[in-house]
Amino acid sequence: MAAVVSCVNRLLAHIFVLLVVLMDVNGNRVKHKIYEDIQGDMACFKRFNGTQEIGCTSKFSGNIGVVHVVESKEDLVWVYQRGPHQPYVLAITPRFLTSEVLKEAQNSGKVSGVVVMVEENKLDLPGGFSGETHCPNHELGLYNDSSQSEYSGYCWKEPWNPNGTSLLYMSWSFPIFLIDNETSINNIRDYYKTFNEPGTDGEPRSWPLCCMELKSNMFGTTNTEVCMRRRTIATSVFQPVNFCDPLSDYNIWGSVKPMNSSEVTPEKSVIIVAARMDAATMFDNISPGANSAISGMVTLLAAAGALYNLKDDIMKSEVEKNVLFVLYQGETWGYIGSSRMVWNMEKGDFPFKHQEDETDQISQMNLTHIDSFIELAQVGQGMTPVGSHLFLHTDPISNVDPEIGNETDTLLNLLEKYANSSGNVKFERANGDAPLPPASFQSFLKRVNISGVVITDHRDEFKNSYYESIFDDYRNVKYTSENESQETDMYHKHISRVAGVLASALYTRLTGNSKVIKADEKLTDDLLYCYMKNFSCQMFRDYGDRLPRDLFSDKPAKMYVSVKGGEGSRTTLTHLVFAKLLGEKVELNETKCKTESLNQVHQLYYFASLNNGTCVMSTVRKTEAMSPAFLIKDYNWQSGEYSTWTESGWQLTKAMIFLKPSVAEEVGLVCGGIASLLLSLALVYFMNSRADLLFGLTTPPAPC
Amino acid sequence: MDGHVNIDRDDKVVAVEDSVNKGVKKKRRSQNQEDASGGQPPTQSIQPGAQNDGGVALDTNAAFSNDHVQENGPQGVVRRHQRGGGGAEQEPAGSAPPARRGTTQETRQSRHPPGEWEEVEEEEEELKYGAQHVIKLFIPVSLCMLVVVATVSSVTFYTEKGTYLLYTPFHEESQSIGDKVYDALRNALILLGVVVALTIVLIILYKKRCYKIIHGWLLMSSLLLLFIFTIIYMMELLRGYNLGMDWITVSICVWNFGVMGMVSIHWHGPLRLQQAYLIFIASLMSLMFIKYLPEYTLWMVLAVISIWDLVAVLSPKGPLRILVETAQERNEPIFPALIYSYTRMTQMLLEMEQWRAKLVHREKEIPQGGGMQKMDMWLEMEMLRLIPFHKNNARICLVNYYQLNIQPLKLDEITKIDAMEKDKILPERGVKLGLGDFIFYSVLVGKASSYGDWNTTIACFIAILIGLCLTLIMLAIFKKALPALPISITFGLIFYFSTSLLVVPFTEQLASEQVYI
Amino acid sequence: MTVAQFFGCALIAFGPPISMFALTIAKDPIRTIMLVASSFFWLLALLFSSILYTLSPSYRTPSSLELSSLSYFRNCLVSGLGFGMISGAFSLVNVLADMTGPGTIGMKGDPYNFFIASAVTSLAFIMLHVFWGILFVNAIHRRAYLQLAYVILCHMLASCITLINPLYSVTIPTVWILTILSGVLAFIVAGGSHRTIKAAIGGHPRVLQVTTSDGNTTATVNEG
Amino acid sequence: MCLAKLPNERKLTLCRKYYMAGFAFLPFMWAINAIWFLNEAFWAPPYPEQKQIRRYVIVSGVGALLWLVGLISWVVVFQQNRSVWGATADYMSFIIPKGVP
Repeated sequence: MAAVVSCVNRLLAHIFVLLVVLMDVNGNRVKHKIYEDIQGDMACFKRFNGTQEIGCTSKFSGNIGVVHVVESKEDLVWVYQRGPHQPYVLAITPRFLTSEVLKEAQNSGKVSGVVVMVEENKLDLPGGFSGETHCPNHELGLYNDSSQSEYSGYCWKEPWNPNGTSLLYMSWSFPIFLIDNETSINNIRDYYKTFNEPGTDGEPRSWPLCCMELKSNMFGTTNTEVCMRRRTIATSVFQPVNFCDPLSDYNIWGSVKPMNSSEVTPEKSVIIVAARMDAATMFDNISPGANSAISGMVTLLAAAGALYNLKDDIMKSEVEKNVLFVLYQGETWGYIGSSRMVWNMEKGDFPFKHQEDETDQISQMNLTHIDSFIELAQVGQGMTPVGSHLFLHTDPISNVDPEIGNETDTLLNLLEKYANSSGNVKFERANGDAPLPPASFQSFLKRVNISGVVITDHRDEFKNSYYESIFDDYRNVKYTSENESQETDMYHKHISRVAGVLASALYTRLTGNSKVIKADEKLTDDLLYCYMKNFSCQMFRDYGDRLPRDLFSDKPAKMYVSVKGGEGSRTTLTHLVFAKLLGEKVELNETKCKTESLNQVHQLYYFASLNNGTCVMSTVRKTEAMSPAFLIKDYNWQSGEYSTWTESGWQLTKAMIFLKPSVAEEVGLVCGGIASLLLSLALVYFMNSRADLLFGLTTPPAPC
Repeated sequence: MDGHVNIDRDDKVVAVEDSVNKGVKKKRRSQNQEDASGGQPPTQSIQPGAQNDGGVALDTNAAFSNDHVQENGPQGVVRRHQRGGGGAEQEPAGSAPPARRGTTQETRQSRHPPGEWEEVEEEEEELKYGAQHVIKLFIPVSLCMLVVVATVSSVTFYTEKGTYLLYTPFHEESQSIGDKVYDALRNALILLGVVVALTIVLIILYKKRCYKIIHGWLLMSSLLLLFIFTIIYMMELLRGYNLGMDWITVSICVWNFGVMGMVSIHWHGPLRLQQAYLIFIASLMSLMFIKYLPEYTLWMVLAVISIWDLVAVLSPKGPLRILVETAQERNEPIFPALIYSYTRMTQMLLEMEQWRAKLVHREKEIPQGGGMQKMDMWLEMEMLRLIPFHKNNARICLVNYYQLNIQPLKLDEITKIDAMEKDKILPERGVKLGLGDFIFYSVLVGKASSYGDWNTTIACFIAILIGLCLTLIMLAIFKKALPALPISITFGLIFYFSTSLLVVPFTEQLASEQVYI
Repeated sequence: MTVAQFFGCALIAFGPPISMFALTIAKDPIRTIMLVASSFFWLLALLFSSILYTLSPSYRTPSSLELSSLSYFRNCLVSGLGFGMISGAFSLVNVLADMTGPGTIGMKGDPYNFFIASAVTSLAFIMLHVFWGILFVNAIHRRAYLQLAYVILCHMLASCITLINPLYSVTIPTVWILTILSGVLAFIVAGGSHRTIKAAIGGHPRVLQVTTSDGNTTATVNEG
Repeated sequence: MCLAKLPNERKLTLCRKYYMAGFAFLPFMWAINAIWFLNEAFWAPPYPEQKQIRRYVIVSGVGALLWLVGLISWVVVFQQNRSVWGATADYMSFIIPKGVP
């Protein structure tokens, strides 16, 4: 026997070699030969507010469609008019990511999904594209239609965001995936070419065609009221299903002077310097918000750092003023962070309820303590060849009050003074008869009349033509650094200049004497780089050395305000950086460097990898930024008083590409199977029943 | 599932008498004919047995051995003699069973096989007889496994981890295999401790004759299983397919399902239905295990339990032994309901009642000399004809009963109170496979299938069936109580690991290259 | 939905063996047990050979597996079927499981008819196993070593020819020719001939006879 | 258990008990009763109790059917109007399907 084996083997030796070469060693399951996974982590998902649902969802089992790559209008036409193999999954380039195209797709009923292929290298940007409406946050703003102010209609006449497509606020019946992974995109293109691409004369190909399954089934439906109710029911009955969760994160804020509850805070003593720290897109896992969020945020951080370097003379000055630096969260979705702060101040438990027993605790603060309000909105595109050119917006309504008007004036003058003195910064007053652009300041003005200014890079309409879109990234603000601190880059210089001016103005307000302050350019550049290009930059890894490694991706920071327990990595890191900038080093070792409670005036932070172990004492802390709507008992969801935005929950989002056979083939196969079964049944039955005759009784096989 | 078709209940006794009186050969013939009738339906009385029993009462002696008498013990023999006497007298009083016996005897005469084939044929007939019972065990076991595997591979709930049993405090979080195994071992030992404790409690209860407690307990547990676990199962099924359902419908369905289950298990119901319920319960139970035991712990538990099983049954002072002894000296069945199907039991009871009725109203016919105790003798021997007593089977039951008892939740223990109260003297008979065995077999196969590789699943399935086969064969050879788990589970484990580690890479390579062997 | 493919292939591959099982084996417990037992032994053999495979990942294993498993024990029709079914299952069941998804094979350059081909081939092999079973037993108890050699060679040829898959145009015909050949041989060995076929088509069934033939098989089992 | 071996009066009592029990919202019990005693009621050799048994069987069969129809129609109605009924439907739900209004 062995001989035979060996000879056979020798015989087939070369075939073996051939096969061993041919056969793929990994994943032998036939599955892997059938399906090819496509990047599926950037799906468009559903959000809800009191009245509507927005975003996309797939069916429970996913949507399947024949892949059709759309390079030009003709391809779309082909799909709608000639394409016989519906439904289709359109693979479009960003140029086609417009509400018209999507609407047409939805109405045609021939489209079961859309894939947006964003290629880094050959990126064809649409002229202007913003997912937002023409008037971002109009409904929850100060000048909303229900308000009696004469400015309520202003935005509709002169939209702040003319590029707004409101794509973000539309609801689609099919899933939309964003793909920026090279290999995935190439796969799609290649398989499309090999199997699906129509002939020259638009002749459709025949089965088997390459299809795509997009799976992003959203749990929630209808609106916040419904999905929150269902969530509570599900939780009360059996294990919870997260039909939807309220958008929530944390406001991060700190004061230059410590606010101790032991000494009373005088009225109108606190200058709030605010910026918002969140942006949004319709897709998961991508929300760069370079201009809409990061520009203002970094300016604020830089200004805070610059100002705090002079804390000694600030502390010893007699002027009873204080500066509160605040980074607001979730402003994109109806001023969540600012409205929450205002709500708490009104209830008198901002930052925390007053504890009787504790001696060392931060003092209460309410609206009357606010002196004035300086907000840094989008300042990224105020860069001119010679320097920086920004605009100061004020609220015409509150300025009617002469006292407020004067305060505002002085504030503006101060800012302009330092702008001029700095030489290459120009602060220009925006049209005094125009309302404020979208800004957190509005949440305060809804409740209280205070002087304030919103600093932006635009006079009338946004300079930022990609407001709240995936293209609002470093390119949009012309940021050029390839790694930390490059001198050639102009953008970080611009930001630092603005920060410097702001810092000087604040210094004057705090101390009464004037001084020109320069912000640390290295710092701004690092921050900009970390936020806009590489979240796992050296600076962040140093500050966040205690955070789990997987929080750091080498992509831009995701600026989307997520839900509780969502991705809060950028919040945490911003918090730490902020604390370091607005804090002083104290000599405590790691074990000592801990804070008992959030109420304490000073919080302690330990940075193990900053010059081998630094303990920082700072007033910076975070308070929850979740819309009051979810805290007020039986709040009326339709009353557009507070933001009611929630995010749907989902299991997973995945996309894969595969080949689908023709129906005829399948039917044939089944018939064949049945035939084989029946035939064999008949045959065996026959042989059984006639066994005696078939196997003649002559030789009954003797037992072995 | 006592595979005891009524006819061989009669014939076996007849057989016994024969063997007592006339010796082996005739008795063997009796068996031939008993399966001749067992083999082919026509005989009305065989019908229920033939189709009913999903599983088997493998009547060991009848199946594989030729000597009944020795291990029937003196008392048995004595009774037989009485019976022989009594039977002879009472034959004319044409009550149903004697008549039946008569007919069977006739058939036996008529079907006397031709001379020289006799040996071979008897051989194979015996074999066949045993094989039948083995198959009758295969079917329900496979069904139970099928339910589990289907559920596991279609509903994710039972495979995703997170919540664990109270009995397994160590959750195998760490990455290193070593720690996991260590955790698993500790979990398994804890579980084993619980099992031992419960067994001892049960022994005590049993010794103290607190049947009420035991049965109340069993009733409770079956209630829990039938209602709550069914609800959970239903919920997960619906959730798996994302189907909405309202409370009204659900409550009606569950109420009906549960009550019907209780009725058919604890009271009278169609045998098929009852078997279906028992299978369902077993699979629910094993699904719970698959869900709530950490991965390595599950394998470890399987191993530990089957070892412990071995010890407890075979060691001279094993808890089972004690239970068996008491059961035997009391000469009473051990919670018949713990067994896959004990409906025969109820049926016997009914027959017993018939007998009693008959006897009572036939009292006058009984020769005056005896009076009451004569009547008792009558009753007793009638019973004996009805259900000859086999130590083995009683013990097997015990083994399986014990198997059942190891469930931490003790949910699969179903019993029949009136069965106990009506007749203490009713002995259990036939090899019964405990629900416990069902559960553990299904756990193994279900767990294997939860990794989505069907080769492994099939391998485990076959390995377990073979193990079962071997167990039964050994039962026939050694004629002593044998634990039903060890062989099967060992095979199962061996084949699970070997297949998933060695075979699957190979076969998948072959399959994807389309190479056939 | 390619569940259709799943059912199609499953029926093609396992239809005949299932019908054989249902009609000839299911009603006889002993044979059923034999079926399981034989598949168990096949598993053992497979285990053994996959150990070889893991030791040396070349294609020597299939044939060596065959020898080993053949040398393990005597087979008969039933056990042959057992062999066939389990081997068929092992070669096909995972492929079938993968078929149930929405897609079919062929996107990455594999042949489109991969599924159908494997279904047909595994059917052929199941049948081959059955026939080999019969032939082998006869060969053993008739001391007909030519038959023995044929079985082994045939098996090796069949197994080795599949190595050149996916050249279906070559492999499938060859395998099926072998199948038919062995089938005819087995039929003849079992005592059939064109004469008997004629008779059978003309004649009337006599069930009683079947039982005796059963008896023989079982007797065989008894000793084997 | 095997009905054939039961004495007739026992059959009758059993059948009656099942029938009675059915009234406790146990249509399933009726169904079982109907199927189980079907043979006894119609095809078994006649005996005195058979008439009653037959009646019970018929009634419980019909009852079971009615229940079935009722239940199915209720389920259909509920599924149709779940989104319309809003909160009430949600509170009535044992499982609320994901992603369905």
